[in-house]
Order: sequence, then C-alpha cells, then structure tokens
Amino acid sequence: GDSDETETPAGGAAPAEKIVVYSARDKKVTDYVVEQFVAKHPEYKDKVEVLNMGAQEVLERTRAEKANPQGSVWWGGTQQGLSSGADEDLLEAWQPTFAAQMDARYKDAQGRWFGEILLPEVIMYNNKAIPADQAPKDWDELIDPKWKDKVIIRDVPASGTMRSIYASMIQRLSPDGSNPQPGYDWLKKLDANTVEYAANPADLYLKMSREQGVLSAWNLQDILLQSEQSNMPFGFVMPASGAPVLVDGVAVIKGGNSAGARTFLEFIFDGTLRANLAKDYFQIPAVAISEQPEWLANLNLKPMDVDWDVIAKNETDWINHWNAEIKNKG
Amino acid sequence: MIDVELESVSKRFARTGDAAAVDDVTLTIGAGEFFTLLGPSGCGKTTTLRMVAGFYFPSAGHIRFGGQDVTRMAPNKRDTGMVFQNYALFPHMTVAQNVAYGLKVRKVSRADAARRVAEALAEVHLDGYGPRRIDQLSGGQQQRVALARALVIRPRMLLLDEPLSNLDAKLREETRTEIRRIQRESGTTSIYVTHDQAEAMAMSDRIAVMESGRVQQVGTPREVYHQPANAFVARFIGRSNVLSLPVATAEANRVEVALPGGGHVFAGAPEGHGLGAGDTALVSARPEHVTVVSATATGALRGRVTAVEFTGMTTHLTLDVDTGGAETRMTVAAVDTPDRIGAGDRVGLRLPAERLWVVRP
Amino acid sequence: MIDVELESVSKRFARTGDAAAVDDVTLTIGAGEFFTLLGPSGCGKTTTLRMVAGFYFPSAGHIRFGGQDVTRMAPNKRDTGMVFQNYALFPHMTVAQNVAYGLKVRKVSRADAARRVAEALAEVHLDGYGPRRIDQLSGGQQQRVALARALVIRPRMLLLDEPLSNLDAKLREETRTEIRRIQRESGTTSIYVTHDQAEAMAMSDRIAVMESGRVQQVGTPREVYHQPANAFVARFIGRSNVLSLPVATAEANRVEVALPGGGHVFAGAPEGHGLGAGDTALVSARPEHVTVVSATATGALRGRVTAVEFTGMTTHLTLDVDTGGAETRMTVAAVDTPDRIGAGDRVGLRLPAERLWVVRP
Amino acid sequence: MGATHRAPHRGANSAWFPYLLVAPLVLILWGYVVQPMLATFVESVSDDGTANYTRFFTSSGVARTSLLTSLLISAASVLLCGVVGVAMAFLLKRFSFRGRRLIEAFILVPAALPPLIGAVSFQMLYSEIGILPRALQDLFGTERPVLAFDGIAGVLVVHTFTMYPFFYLAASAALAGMDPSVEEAAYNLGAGRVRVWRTVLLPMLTPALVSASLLVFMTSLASYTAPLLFGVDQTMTMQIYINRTNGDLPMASTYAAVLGLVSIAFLLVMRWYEGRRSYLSQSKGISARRREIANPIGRWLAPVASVLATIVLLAPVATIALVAFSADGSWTTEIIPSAYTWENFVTILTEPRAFEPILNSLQMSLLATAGCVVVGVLIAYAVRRLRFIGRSLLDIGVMIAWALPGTVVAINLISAFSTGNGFSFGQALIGTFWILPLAYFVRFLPLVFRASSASLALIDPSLEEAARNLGASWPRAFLNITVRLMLPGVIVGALLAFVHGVGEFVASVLIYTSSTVPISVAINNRMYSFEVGTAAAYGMLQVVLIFVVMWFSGRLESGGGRAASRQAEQWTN
Ligand SMILES: Nc1ncnc2c1ncn2[C@@H]1O[C@H](COP(=O)(O)OP(=O)(O)OP(=O)(O)O)[C@@H](O)[C@H]1O
Ligand SMILES: Nc1ncnc2c1ncn2[C@@H]1O[C@H](COP(=O)(O)OP(=O)(O)OP(=O)(O)O)[C@@H](O)[C@H]1O
Ligand SMILES: [Mg+2]
Ligand SMILES: [Mg+2]
Repeated sequence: GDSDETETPAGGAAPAEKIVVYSARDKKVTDYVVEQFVAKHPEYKDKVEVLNMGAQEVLERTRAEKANPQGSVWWGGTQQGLSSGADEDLLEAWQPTFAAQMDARYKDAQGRWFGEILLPEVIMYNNKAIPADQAPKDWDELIDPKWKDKVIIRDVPASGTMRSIYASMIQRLSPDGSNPQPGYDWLKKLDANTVEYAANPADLYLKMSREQGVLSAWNLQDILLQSEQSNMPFGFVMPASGAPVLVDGVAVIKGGNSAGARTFLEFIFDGTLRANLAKDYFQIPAVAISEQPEWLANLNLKPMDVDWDVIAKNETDWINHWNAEIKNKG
Repeated sequence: MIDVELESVSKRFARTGDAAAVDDVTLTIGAGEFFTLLGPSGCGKTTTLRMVAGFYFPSAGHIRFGGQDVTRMAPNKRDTGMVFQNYALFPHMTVAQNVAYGLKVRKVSRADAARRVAEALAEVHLDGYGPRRIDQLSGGQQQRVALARALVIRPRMLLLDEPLSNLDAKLREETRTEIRRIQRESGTTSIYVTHDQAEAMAMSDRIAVMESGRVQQVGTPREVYHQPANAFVARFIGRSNVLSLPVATAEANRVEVALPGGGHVFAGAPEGHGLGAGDTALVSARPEHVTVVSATATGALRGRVTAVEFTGMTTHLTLDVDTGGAETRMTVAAVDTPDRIGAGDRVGLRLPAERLWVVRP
Repeated sequence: MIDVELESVSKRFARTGDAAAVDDVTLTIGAGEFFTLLGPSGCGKTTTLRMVAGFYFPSAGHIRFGGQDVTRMAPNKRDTGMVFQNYALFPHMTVAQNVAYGLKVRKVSRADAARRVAEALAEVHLDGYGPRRIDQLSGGQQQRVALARALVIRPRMLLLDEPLSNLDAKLREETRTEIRRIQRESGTTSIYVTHDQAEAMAMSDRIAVMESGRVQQVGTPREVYHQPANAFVARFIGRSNVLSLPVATAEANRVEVALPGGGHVFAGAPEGHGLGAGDTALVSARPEHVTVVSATATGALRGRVTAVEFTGMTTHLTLDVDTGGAETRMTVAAVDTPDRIGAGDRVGLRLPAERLWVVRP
Repeated sequence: MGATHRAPHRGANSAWFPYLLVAPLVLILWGYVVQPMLATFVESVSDDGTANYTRFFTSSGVARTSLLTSLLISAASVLLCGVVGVAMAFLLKRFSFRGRRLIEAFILVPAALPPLIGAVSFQMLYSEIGILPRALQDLFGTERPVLAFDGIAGVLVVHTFTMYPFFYLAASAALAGMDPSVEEAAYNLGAGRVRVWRTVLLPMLTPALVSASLLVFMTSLASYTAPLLFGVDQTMTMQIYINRTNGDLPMASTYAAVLGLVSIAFLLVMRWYEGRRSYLSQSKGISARRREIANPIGRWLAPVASVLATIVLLAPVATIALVAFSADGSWTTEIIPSAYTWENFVTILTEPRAFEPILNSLQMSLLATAGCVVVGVLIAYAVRRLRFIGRSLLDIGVMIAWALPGTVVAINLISAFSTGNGFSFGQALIGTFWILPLAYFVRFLPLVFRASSASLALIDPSLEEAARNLGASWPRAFLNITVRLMLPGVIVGALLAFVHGVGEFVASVLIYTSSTVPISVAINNRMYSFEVGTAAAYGMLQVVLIFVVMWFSGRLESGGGRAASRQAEQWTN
C-alpha cells in the first residue's frame, strides 16, 4: 500500500506515453540503464519497453514498420546502419543538449543520429595460447605467414563491424579509395592466414576460446567484457598504427513517441550514467566524461585516421569484391 | 406405385476410353419391390447402384425417387442404406459402433440404439461380436457387419451390392431369408446385386439382366429363366443350351423346329418373333430339362460326353452334340445320372417339347 | 506322396477370448491334389491358409511341405501363390504390373513375362485391361487380377481363398475349369477355400469340412455328400434333412428305421456306427432325393408346405413334417414341382431307401 | 433469376460444393499468406523491371553458384533425411522392444532443438572445435582434429539431424495406415525383404515421402543458420542477407523470389510424380494388422540399432546439457568441460520473469497450431478430394510462405499488417499480440497441410461415402470419419507446427513485442552477450518442454498409449 505509486506521474504533467526501444545493446546494459532511467523519471515506470535484437534487425524492423512506426528509440547501431536509416527517412532530426559537446565526426550533420559510444577495433588474441609479448603488435604483423591458420575472423559481409574494419584496411593503403588493389592484396594475405570465418560473435568467442584460431580483429569493448565478465582467455593489443574507431549511435525513430524518446536519449548521455557504464561495461563514451575509469585512462587509444566518407562510397563494392574474389582464395 | 426411376442414365468414366460403364439405362422400380441387377462382372451394376445412392453423378439422364428428381441430391438426403461391395467399414470403430453409426446420426436414443444394434447383429449371426475391432473379423464376418449396418437404420431404400458373396451357402440362405423378411415387413424398396443366380431367382420380384452397361431384359425370375429375351440372357442365366435349328412351321407363340436326328419339336416363342419356315431359329433348352437316353433311341440328338461334373445335388454332363451343322457343346444336369456314364461315352439326348424357347440372337 | 502336412496345428489370437481360430487341425494333402476347405463363415479357413502361406505362425503344431518343416519359414521362401480373400492388389501398379510382379521377382525375361502376363489376363477374361489402374476396375475384375497374379507364377502350391466369390456364375464356371486345367497340367498342389458347394464338389479331389476351427470330416466330394460324418456336415453340405428315427434292426453297414407313418426303410450307416434296435438314429435325406407324393399315399411322411422357392433349375419346398415326435422342418428340391403346390398345402413325402445315410450327432 | 429452376437440393457433392468450401480457404490464404508474400516479387521488379533477374542470371559467379550450391545442399538433405527418417520409422514402427516408446518420444527432440544454441551444439560436437573430432584427435594423437565436419558437409549434418523428423513422422504415420495385406501379397509372390521395400512399401509411402521431401527441400533451401555457422556463404539465403546488409533490397528480393520459384517448381514436379499413381488400397474389408516376423533382426538388431541411432541423434541435446551444466570458461580446449555447476539454471530461474518467454511461446504456438490444423486440414481435403479448377494454385499458395526465408516472411507480414486492412479487421496488427501467432500460422501452415494431405492419400473415400449413405451430413462425415482417420497425420503436422513455433526465431525477432517475448529471443539475448551457459540452460528448458509434449501427444495419437505398442508388437510376436 504505498500511496506514492498511485499518484504518479506527479506534477500535473500529461500521463507519460510508452517508450519502445529497439536496442542492439546487450540486455544487461539495457536493463541497467532502464532501471536508472525509471528511477529518475518515475512517470515512466513500466512504460519503457526494450526489445533486444541485432543491429541489422533494428534497421529491418524500423524500415518495415515505416508506414506505422512502433518503435520510438533506436539504440545501438553502426554509423552505416544509422546513415541508411536516416537516408530512408526513418529517423527524426532534433538537437539534443548533449550534441553541442559532441565531436562532429560522431554525429549526423542534420541531427538524425548521434554517436553514443566509440568502438576501437583492435587485435584480439587468446592469452592462454599466446603470451602477451608474442602477440602481434600491429595490423601488418597479422599477415605474417607464421600466423598461418591461426587467425579467426567474424565473417565479413554480414557484419557491420567487420565491414568497417576491412574497409579501413583498404582505405589505409589508398586514402582516396581510388586504388583498392594494395588493400585487396593485404586482405588476401590475411585470408591466407585465416583458418575460419566465424558466423557470429558467439561463434567467434567459442572458436577463439577453443583455439581453433588464436588471433582476430575485434572491438575492444567486447574483448574486455568477455575476459572480465565471462572468464574468457582473451587479450588485446592496441595496434601501433592505430585502431579504426567506429561510432555506435542512437536515434529517435520518426513517428514514434518522440517526446519520450528524447527524454530517454537525453538521459543516456547523463554524466554519471556514462561513467558507470564506462566502468562496468567498458564503454568509451562519444562525449568525454570527467572521471575516466582506470582501464580507460590507461588505454592509450590511438585512433586510426579513417575517412568514413570514402568508405561509405566504396564499402559495398570493396566488400563484394572481397567476398567474391578474396575470401578463401588466399 | 413407381418408387425409383432411372431415365436414360449413362455413366462414362473419364480416363478409360470410350465405352460407357452404364449406357442409357432406363428402369422403373415399384415401391416395396425387391429388384435385382444381374449381369457379368464389369457390366455396370455397381456403377448403377452408386448413382442411385448419389456417389456418382450420371453423365446423362435422370434419377427420380417417388417422382422427385434426385439426380444431384446429396447422398445423405436420400435415406438409402447401402452395402458396399468392398464393405467400407469404419476401421476405427468397433463392430457395434459401426452398426450404431447410422442410428447415432438419426439421433436414436442410446438405449434404443443399443437394442437395435444387438438385434441387427443377431440377425446376421454375430451376437457377441459387438466389441471386436473390425480387423479381428474374418472376411465373411466383415461382410455381415456391413449388412447389419445398412439394415439397422431401416432406410426407405436398400442398395445391396453383393452383400452375401463371402458367406457360406447355409448362412447365405438364412441371411437372404432374413433380408427378405425385413424388406417385406417394412416395405423397403430394394435394389440387389448378386452373382448367385439361385439367390436372384429366389429373392427377387423382378430381375434386370445387364451386359456391357446395357439392360438386356427386365422380368420376373420365371420370365427371365424360362423366356429369355435373347441368347445372351439364355446363356447367362443358368447356362442354357442354345441350338440353331431350322424352322419347319411358325405360329404366333411357338415355332416347330426340325431335329437333326429326324422328327420335329415345338418351342415357345415370344410375340412378334418374326420367324418363318426355312429360317433358322435359336432355341434354348435348359440343362435340367434335357434327358439322357440311350445312344440309339430314335428322335434323339446324339452326342459324346466330354466331361462329367458332380455338383452335389445334380451331376453335370458336358457333351459335344451333332446338331446338323457344326458340333455344339451342350450341358445336361441330372439328379440321378447312371454312374457308368463317363467322359467319351456316346449318349442320346431328348429335348423337352414343353420347355424349349426361341430366343433372339 | 504327401506334399503338405498340418500336424495338430492350432492358432489362437491373443485378445479375442479363449476360442482358438484354428484348433488342433491335422491334415495331409497329396502332391498335385486339389484340396478344398469348406466351412461356415469364421470357422478358420483363412487362418489355416495364412498359416500355410506363412503369414501366421501356429500357436501350436507343425506344418511340413514335402517332409520339410516350414512352420516358421519366411513366406517368400515357400513358393506358394495365394489369392487373398481381400485381393491385396498393389494399388500403385497397373493391372499388368500387378500380374507381372511375381515373374519379375523370379527374373523371368521381359519378353517372356509380357507374354505370360497377356496369357494370364486372357485366362481370366481381362484381355486389354493391362494398362488400367486397379481403382478403375470393378470388384469382380479386381478379383480376377488377383487370381491371374497368383496363377501366372506357376507356384508349387496354390492357395486360393474364395477366388471366385465376386464373379458371375458363368464366368465362375469358366474360370474354375481354367484353374483346374492349369492345376492338372502343372500338377500344382492346391488348397482352395470356397463357399460355393457346387464349386467345391465339382473341383475338389478331397474336401475338409471345418467348423469352429476344427475339422469335421475329410473325404472325396461324394463321400462328404452322400456319407456325411455327422449331422453338422450333413446339414452344412447341400442342406440335408436330418431326421431322428427309431432303429428297428441294425446291421454292420446299414440300419432299418421305422417311419412315423408306418413301414420301415433302410439307411446306409458308417462302419462301427454302434446303433442297436430301439436306439434313435439320425438319418440324413438329401432334398433332391425326397419325392413329393399325394398327401394320402401310404407309407409316406406327411407334411405341410411352408414355403416355395424357385431357384431356376429346381424349386425348393420347405415343409413342416410330422416325424413322430416334434415337427421337423424339411426341404425338398424338385426339378418339376407341380405348379399348383403352394404354401399351406398338405403333401406326402417319400424317403428314398437307397439314399438315406445314418450320421453321428 | 435464371437459376431458380435448378434443383433445390444441392448437397455436399453438388458441382459447386468444392467452390463453396474452397472460397473461404482461398480468402484466408490470399489475405494472410499469398498477398503479403507477393510483396517480395513486387519489390524484386519494382525499381527496374526484370533487370534484377537479368543480373541474377547473367552475372558471373555468385548468383549462379549460390543457386547451385543451395540446390545441391537441398537435394542432398532430402536424400540424407529420407534415409535416416525412413530407417528410423522402420526400426521403431515395425519392431517392438523395451523402451521403444521412450525412444519414440526422444527421437523428435532434434527437431525441437532451439535455434542458435542448437546450431552451436552441432559445432561443439562435430566441427573442428567439436567434442568428437577432438576426442578422436586425442585418441589417435593426430595433429589436427579428426573427422571434423566443415563447409557443406557440416551443413548437411545439421540438416540431417534437424530435418529427418519430417521423414520419420510422415513415414511412420503412413506405415501405420497402410494395408498390411498388400505387403503380404508381395512376400507371397516371392519377393524378399529388400525388394518388398523397394517395390511395394516405399512406393506406397510415396505421398508421405513426397510431403516430407517438399518440406525438407524447401527448409534446406531457405535454411540460414547452418550455412552461416559452417561458413558456406555461397548460398541463396546468405546472399539475401548480404544484399540486405548492402542495402540492395530489390536484389535481395530477387534472390528470395528465385528461391520461391525454385521451390514452386520442385513442388509441381513432386505433385506430378505423386499424381501418376494411386496409393489407396483397393482391398475388400479391413485386413488384419498382424504379421509375424521370426527374423533375428526383429529380436536384436532393431533395438540395438534404434538405441545407437538415438544416441547419435540425441548427442546435440546432450551437448547442450553439457554446456548448460558447465561453469563459464571451464570449457575451452578440453574435450569436455572440467567443472560443473547449477549456476546457469539458478540464474535464469531466479530472474523475475524467467518463465514468461516460455509461456509466451507455448501460448502463441498453440494458437497458431490450432489455426493451422483447422485451415490445413480443410485445404488438404480440398486439394486431394475435390475436383475444382486451380487445385495446384491452392497448393502453391499454402507452400509459398514455407519457400521463402523466415526474415522475408516476417518483413512481408509487417508491411501487410502495419496498417489496418480487411483481413486484420481494420486493426494494425503489428505491435499487438496477434502478429506473432499470425506469423507462426502463415509459416507453419504448410507443415499441417502436407502431413494431413499425405495421410489423406491412404484413406478410402468410400468410407466417407458410407457415412453419408448412413445419413451423416458432409461436415459430420468429414469429422467423424475422414478427419478421425487422418488424425495420425494431422497430429504429426500439428506437432511439427507446434515445435517449430516454439523454436521460431528469425521472424519472431522482427515482430515480437515486450509482452510477447518468445523463448527463442530470450535465448538469443543470452547468446548475444555470449552467456552460452545460461542460453543452454534456457535451451534445455525448451527441450524438456518439447519432450513432454511429444510424450503426451504420442500417447494421444495412439489412443491411450497402448494401441501403438500393440501395433508394433503385432508385427513381431
Ligand atoms: N486378427 C484376428 N484377431 C482376432 N481374431 C481373429 C483375427 N482374424 C480372425 N479372427 C477370428 O478367427 C476366426 C477365424 O477367422 P478366419 O478368417 O480364419 O475365418 P474364415 O473361415 O476365413 O471365415 P470367412 O469365410 O468368413 O472368411 C473368426 O471367428 C475370426 O473372428
Ligand atoms: N473409377 C473407374 N474408372 C474407370 N472405369 C471404371 C471405374 N469404375 C468402374 N469402371 C469400369 O466400369 C465398368 C463397370 O464397373 P462396375 O463396377 O459397375 O461393374 P460391376 O457390374 O459392379 O462388376 P462386378 O460384378 O465385377 O463388381 C467396368 O468395366 C469397370 O472396369
Ligand atoms: Mg460391382
Ligand atoms: Mg476367410
């Protein structure tokens, strides 16, 4: 019998509408964030519905529902995914308070999506199989023949992350994207070292942990999560020549509960929340936070200089070429 | 009163060439009549019955019940009780459930139904078989269940497709008496298909003889037997001997034919037989009417016995007989054949003046 | 030479109470013999045949073929050709493919097989039906395919379970002649089940009469018909009249019985009949041997006609006859009954001295 | 006006009865299945006409290779599943031995393997990192894992394991419904066991085998997870996915449309093949279900073979159990885990809404199954028994949703029902509870339809005639007799539909709502964060649930449990 509950929402505000969140984030993260959100905005108690799914599925779903959008928030998605969502007119343009402090590289110019976290892509290795000092130090070491059949790669065409990494590898050797050949050659050598392409992240972890292969390229956050929380024998190396940093972002879906969505997104960029997420879930916020957790402070993140516009133009061609001509042919 | 009427009914099956299974059949069956379809295997009896029951639509023609056109009426509205040639028993029901099905559909009360099922099973000598599964019955027992299932609902019309073919002679006789009793008591119009000619003769009010989908003759058993309309009917019903003999004199109702051994004999003939002296008449003589005499008797046909067949009640002799032209195969049935007659013996045969009948080819 | 031997064979079906379907049957069938099982519906004929074919294992007893124990031999090793009571045709094959199946198994060359199939189909009058699907045939046509399929392989043994039950009389006779011819020519041992007694009599070398799973009598057709072992056989085969009459004098092979109307008559009796003067004998008289005389004739039984049934060849009279004690129902078959006799008439009956036979109860 | 002189009595077999029955079915099919699915074909030609198709068929390499690989995988899957399924049906339905019923209930569990975790279990068993190859490697001391399945071989293994139940169920239902005397006739004519199977039993099983082949073929063609996991990316489904990721939606639709067309072509071929012959026993009366086999196969080989097969078939489930009970990180390079724990089960069971996904899945799957049964049985009857124009179209209409990948079906349904229309009674269905059952209905209708249709092929129409003759109206005769006799097939179909409904993921994830989270999505969320242990624990719950359903439906099907064992017993004693 707590009388408080029956009286929410307080203060004469209109009853809060349901917020439906399509999220490609880990369920643990979403649960935690929603809990915090509701604590701060009690009028949304039991009004936030999070549907967890893959990033590609968020896009598919939002796209299919265009005629009658059901979701309000798009939470978690690569720059590419969010961009195509924006291009297909699925996302609402707005100017949140946090946008001001955000680096322009990490957000849409028209305010249709905003980067939430940065995902540096690094070299991953099985630290049970390879002592830390013997792990490759840079990307180019990965194609050394001594790693033949030691590399496992999450299959590329179906993964936004992997596409970005591979495109970066090509663009690294051809800044304006006009001559992908050196990149292709590099990838072909990598393919020669690749013992297997994993179907999905879980498959990758499994195969890495069971030492079908012991090296990979993967995002930092997941490596840390797996090794800290799931007891997996994974370590990482920040490549000497830099790590491509992907942006993982959020957006308000056009036609949904946009008031609620805005409230929710504003909350996500709340300073303490971001600090907590950084500490517990190894997130690197796109907007810098005041107190960095220890791991982040020690990270020495060295971003690779990637021109995402060049990549956006060429990615499909490059990946299709890789898929048809390079994969399993090295 | 006419109860069932088939008017120029034909049935053609798509995939089997041109011949119609039932070909322009016109029949009228009176109320309460016991009507039999008789004919060789494949002549269209089942097809006809299925059209009456409503499972096939005629390709042409009409079927009427009591004047009402039922050609395309749903089978369940026709109130016919059918015994299928292949039984069509419900494999998932017990014997009793099979028999009770029609009663249930008719919303007969439980107690009533149980009593009637028990009665019906008793009528076909299957008392106590009620709880059995159908596949635990012998062939004949299954056939009796099919019969009981049709009889128990006391339909306005019974359609019986060889309902006794798998029963032994004794049971068959008992059962046919039972069917006849029920049929008479309730005045049910019945159409019966059988291959047993004795059965057809004994039970039927009238018989239709069919061949190749066409009706050859309709008549009472005695008419069909003693005055067959044509050679086919004569030969088909009770294996007649059909002889070609020259006509000596012709009258309206009989003709006199000449025997090869000399002498003449009179044979009954249908009205308008159209025969004159000098023509050749087809004369039918029943095996049981022909008597065996000594090979030297005068005025007798002469023949050589080719086979002797003991069938219990009678013994059948097959003979090659000299009828003037070619040799003709004849059959003689005798209750007491002299035991000494065997294959190869030469005997004389006397044709019975009173019993000969002229048939159309 | 003994070809098939059943030694104390019994078959009990688990869940149908205690009565055995086949009960301690011992039979020996000679090589090339045509042996018939006769008996009422449900007496165990099919079960016996299925044990010989190898589809059931006897619950007790042994089956031997030519001395070799085959009780548990696989059916496909027995080289029997069986016509199933329910046909069991392969629905997914055409008529010709059905018939050819056994030949294919026997690796008969294509051309040979085609020829033999055509022949077999001709034998059962189905020429030209080869390419038809089974479900496009009438019931009788299906039965003939089943027969052709068994005959065509010329097996060492034929097992025929009512193979002609759905054929018309004419075709049945032709076909049985055909079967007999093939059987004789190839000397195939055959076991035949039929409900048609005339058929059994005409075809069989020997007949076994069964009832309730037990063999009642084994003998030639004439023995079974004229000298039935017991009242059941007498009544079952060709509906005999069985009368209880007091014995006047008894000899080794015949007894003299007293008639209720006065006078005595001799009846044949089996060896060791064990009857003496004063005992009551069961005397069997065949309907066709009893003659109808005037109601006032001396030394005749007196009776009242209850039913007259025309069956074509003969007319059957059913009578209630005063045989001293209770009234007995008798049947008389006559080729030429006076037309005037009808139900209710009183007539006299004369028993044929030569033809009476004493049966066990 | 002109029609008034026609006879007033037109019952269930008047000339237009078929159309009367078929009309509502066609409407349902059109509204819920065909018309939404047509969107795929429309999209494939929307932008630039048939250019996509031209590109598909002329472009070098990928498209053609994908099509060929997919076809090859499908054909091989049909063969393998056929062999395994029919063999299992033979062993379990023809012989009786102790524990047979238990095995029968177990044997369907592979069909119920939860997606994702199920596929992973195969990897853990048979791939390079699998238990078996690693154990063999250990045993023989070789350099690399022995007998590891990879690529197409791996895909085929997964397909065989997960799809053989289509054959098993169809064949066992047909074997039980077959006229035994036909088989006896073949033996009597001298045919040996092998020949009898080849020339009589298998041909007589044609309707069942055709039905199973269709399902397996189409499932394999539209299968996604297995090629994904075993890295066969030159398949149609992978190409669809890649094209969608590329953002080339029309091309993705073109792939999907080609997939659908190939399936329809296969369907038509199979229909023709089946239609050439009749499989309906023409026997008089009902033959005894009893045949006695004295063969040693019956006594020893059958139980041994069955147990062996069951162990092999259950291995993936055992693997899931192993994962579910292993502590996190305790299983890396070891052959089997080194430490065991209840932790995973505790984790999921202590969660406040742990059972909700399970209940959701049960409820939605049951609803959908009920719909499938009603509509599927009626359509099966119409297609097999009634003569009307467009029977093949009806058949195709049902199967089309099975021929397309699940994702495509879901997207089509969202587009069709994101706003109200006549078939949704003016309501937008997305975002409501109803969209998921509807998706399951659309997707799994073919299962019930096929199974029912196959069992109907063995039922003598004269039984229904007999019932009508005894006065039963068409619906009554249909329910009392025809449906009752079809029941084994219908139950098989319903089981398959239910099991697939419970496990459905690819479509569910696109249309579920927070109040209808299905178990597959719950498992996926665990897998996503690589909590394999808890995912496996969830998977085990699902497996147990399905097992319970199988066990009881097995009893249901055999009428109180005894009839089935009685039947097999009668084949042996
Ligand atoms: N599978 C079975 N289970 C139980 N009882 C059976 C089974 N088959 C037959 N019977 C019973 O065994 C008895 C003998 O059956 P069988 O089929 O041998 O009879 P039949 O002499 O061939 O009769 P019919 O002339 O009617 O075909 C019958 O009473 C029958 O009910
Ligand atoms: N479904 C069918 N398709 C094609 N032809 C058929 C079909 N049913 C029957 N026929 C043919 O039609 C003819 C008549 O068949 P029907 O069943 O009426 O014969 P019947 O007189 O009952 O014969 P029987 O005494 O052998 O049962 C036969 O020649 C048969 O081959
Ligand atoms: Mg017929
Ligand atoms: Mg029998």
